[in-house]
Amino acid sequence: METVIAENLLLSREAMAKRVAQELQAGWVVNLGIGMPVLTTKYVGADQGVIVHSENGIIGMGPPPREGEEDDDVRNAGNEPTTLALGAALVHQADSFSLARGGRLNCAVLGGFQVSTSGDLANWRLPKNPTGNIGGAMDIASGANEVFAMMSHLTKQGEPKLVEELTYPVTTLACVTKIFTDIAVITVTGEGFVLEEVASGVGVEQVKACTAAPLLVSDALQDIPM
Amino acid sequence: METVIAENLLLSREAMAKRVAQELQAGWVVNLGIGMPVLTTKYVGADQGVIVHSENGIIGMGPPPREGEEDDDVRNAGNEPTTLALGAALVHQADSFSLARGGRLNCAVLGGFQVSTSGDLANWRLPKNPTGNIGGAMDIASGANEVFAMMSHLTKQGEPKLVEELTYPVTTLACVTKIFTDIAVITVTGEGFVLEEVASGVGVEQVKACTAAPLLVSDALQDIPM
Amino acid sequence: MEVGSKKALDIPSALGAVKDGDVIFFGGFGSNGNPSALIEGLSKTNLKNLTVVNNGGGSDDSGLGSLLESGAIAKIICSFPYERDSVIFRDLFQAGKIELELVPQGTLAERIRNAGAGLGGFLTKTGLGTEVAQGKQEIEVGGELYILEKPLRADVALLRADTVDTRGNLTYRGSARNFNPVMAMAARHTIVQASKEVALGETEPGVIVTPGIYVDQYVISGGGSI
Amino acid sequence: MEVGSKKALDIPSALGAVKDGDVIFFGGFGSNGNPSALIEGLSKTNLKNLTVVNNGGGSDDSGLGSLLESGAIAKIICSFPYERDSVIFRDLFQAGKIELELVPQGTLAERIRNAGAGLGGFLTKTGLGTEVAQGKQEIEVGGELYILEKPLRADVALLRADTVDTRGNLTYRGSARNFNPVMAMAARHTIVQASKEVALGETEPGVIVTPGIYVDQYVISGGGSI
Repeated sequence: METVIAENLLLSREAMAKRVAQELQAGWVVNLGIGMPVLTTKYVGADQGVIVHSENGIIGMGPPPREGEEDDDVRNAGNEPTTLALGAALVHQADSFSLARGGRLNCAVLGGFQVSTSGDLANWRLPKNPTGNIGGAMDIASGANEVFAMMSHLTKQGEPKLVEELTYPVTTLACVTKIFTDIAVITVTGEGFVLEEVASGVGVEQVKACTAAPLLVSDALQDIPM
Repeated sequence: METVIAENLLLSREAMAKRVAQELQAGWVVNLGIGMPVLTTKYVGADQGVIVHSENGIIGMGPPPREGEEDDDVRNAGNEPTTLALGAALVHQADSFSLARGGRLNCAVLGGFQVSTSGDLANWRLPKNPTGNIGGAMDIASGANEVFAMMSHLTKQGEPKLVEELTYPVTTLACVTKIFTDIAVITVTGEGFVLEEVASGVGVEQVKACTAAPLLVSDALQDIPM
Repeated sequence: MEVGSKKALDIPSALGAVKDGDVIFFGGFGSNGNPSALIEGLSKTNLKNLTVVNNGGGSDDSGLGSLLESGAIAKIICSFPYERDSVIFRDLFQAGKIELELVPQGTLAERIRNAGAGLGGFLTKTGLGTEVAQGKQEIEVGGELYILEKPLRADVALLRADTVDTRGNLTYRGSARNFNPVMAMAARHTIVQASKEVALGETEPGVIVTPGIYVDQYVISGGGSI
Repeated sequence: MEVGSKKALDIPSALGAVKDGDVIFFGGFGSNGNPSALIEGLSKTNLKNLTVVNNGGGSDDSGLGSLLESGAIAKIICSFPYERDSVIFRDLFQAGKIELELVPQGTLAERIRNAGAGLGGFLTKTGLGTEVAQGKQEIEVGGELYILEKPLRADVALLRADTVDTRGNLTYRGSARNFNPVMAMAARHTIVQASKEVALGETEPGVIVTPGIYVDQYVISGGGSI
């Protein structure tokens, strides 16, 4: 049942980044994790009023540079070339994490291995591995007012990533407020997962089948706007 | 016996500042407390290789400005106009005290109400007063590698300030390494006070009479060089 | 006032964010870097029961002096209560009409910075064996004894800067920096009195000292410390 | 090399300060702000049993990769051990030939800053309820639970800056700032690889990010991150 969704119905990484970008509100300070989340910078409008924080000390990160315009000293948290938006400020690592822990992030968008119904996030170590990459995720997920998990709905092996209880090592307890996957947008509430949006052509029962926890359906359920 | 020393034999504040300035070694980072200690900036040569720290965030404080050349935004820790020496850096208050506590001060020169034979310093509250000014003294005296107490040998009431045990509230325990008074220079050792220098015209017995603790006399005893 | 700017209409409207019973940071060190126009504005309101965090107890001719005289302040948290000419504070304190929390200056700066950094406290040697340690938890780390000091946050910060852009990015002049940057990080609402307004992007990202995300409103008033 | 300058004769002579068994900070975040020439120099020595503090585990084509391969490193303290292409670290770790201390990135930056600030530790929520909290003291402050994290200092810091003056005052470019300023504060001996040498006084005191008192020696090498 898990793998019944046709490949062509799954949102691409770019489509997921576009959807997350729509969610970022004017005036927000937002941290975008490495990998898929940071793709979102491509779709955040310069006039959207969002300030992007990069854990390596940028407050006001812009979109990726055009080819040939890379500056070796301006990198994102994935060590990829990036740009500074108008009005950016630069700080050192301790000040950067002061911001993150200090309640100044309206939102963080992080990748995820698993999210539980209570919003626990696992994203740093696979159980089979002896160690993994914590990076800034524990500090950022602890400090941000809202945490969006941005991830495929299933693992490569077809296992659901939305679960009742984590079976992977925890990054931060009770932090995730919303989940953006390649087939759905789901809110994390006191009463468990609530399906808000589905990818066009995907059925509610399919999403339920791909989710290893009870999934309520919002009265306002809609297709993911593209 | 305490007040037998003729007024004209006492070192002036300026003379004490000159003597302290001689003590500051090339390469040292030195904090000068408000009041008498900060007068020392007048006598630290620009080529002496000493970097003066002011607790309000100056690393590399210069001498007082010439009249008419004061900058309202460049003040010392006593809120008096000062100058920035060539190569100065400015930091905020938390970074300024990181330096002080972090072992970066080779020396601090502080005023004193009392110093004990074990180097305990009292300089923030008179016992009769309900409160007093701590300022930066506790942090600086805890953090500096050496603490010089710079003070009159006797209180205005003629009481000795060098004592066996403090009777005033302590600022920092076991911190003072050397004492510069208006009649003597005294080192604080594991074996108590040792008289190293006396003001010209003042006798060793007079210094002993003005000191409420055993006072050893250095084999190399000399007049305070002027 | 351009669209999206954090510039306040005037001082009274900026101060509308302050409520009875608030804890308020005053930036500055004596008059140096002190937001005198904002504090003067505050003394014209009918606010009551304020707790003020300021390095000193306020000279009589300062804004803090007027505010003390008006009876608006229930408590002062500071390191240096008896500034030159601070008769108003002294009289109120001795009459039992104002509460005082005396904090060593480095501990004060660090408690503010610790709050801004989203932490729960820190261990310091400053104050060990003194009155400052009374009632505080002592913790041993690596065979050394420390005092546990707790974060200090505020409802509102009134700060002084040199330049400000429309997003609130700040620079400071000379030693007027002092407490201002750490206070900006640790207040729920920050109001800045700046000397000069500059266009967004005019200050190099690496030269900004306080990122605009820490600033809620600003007014332009005068130049230099008063 | 002018008189009184901290400029080293060359990289090998600067690295003469490093000893077997030292704890060494490497500035940078990936290649961004990483002192590649100094680390390459280190890989040509016969030093043994080093502990390296670096944000990541080192890509194979980085200086850290060569150093790992040479067997000089006994332990790595980092937040992100598996950087893109970090096969050397992975193999050594899985073979039990290198010790790893995994630290969340904000905690890592703060532990270094805490050491530089002369403190004995701090309380953070980061890592609560995770593997990171194992074996650490938990302390309640104001009804909230925190982990006690301890300061992290080094014998030597190898850092990367943009400009340096003869006294060692530093500025950084773009996001190459990252860990460098806090590491400078917390090492007994700091060696800097800077892109450009400037005259003493050429950098405005308010624009200097790392005051020269934290720098012991510097070399000039290249421009931009590699």
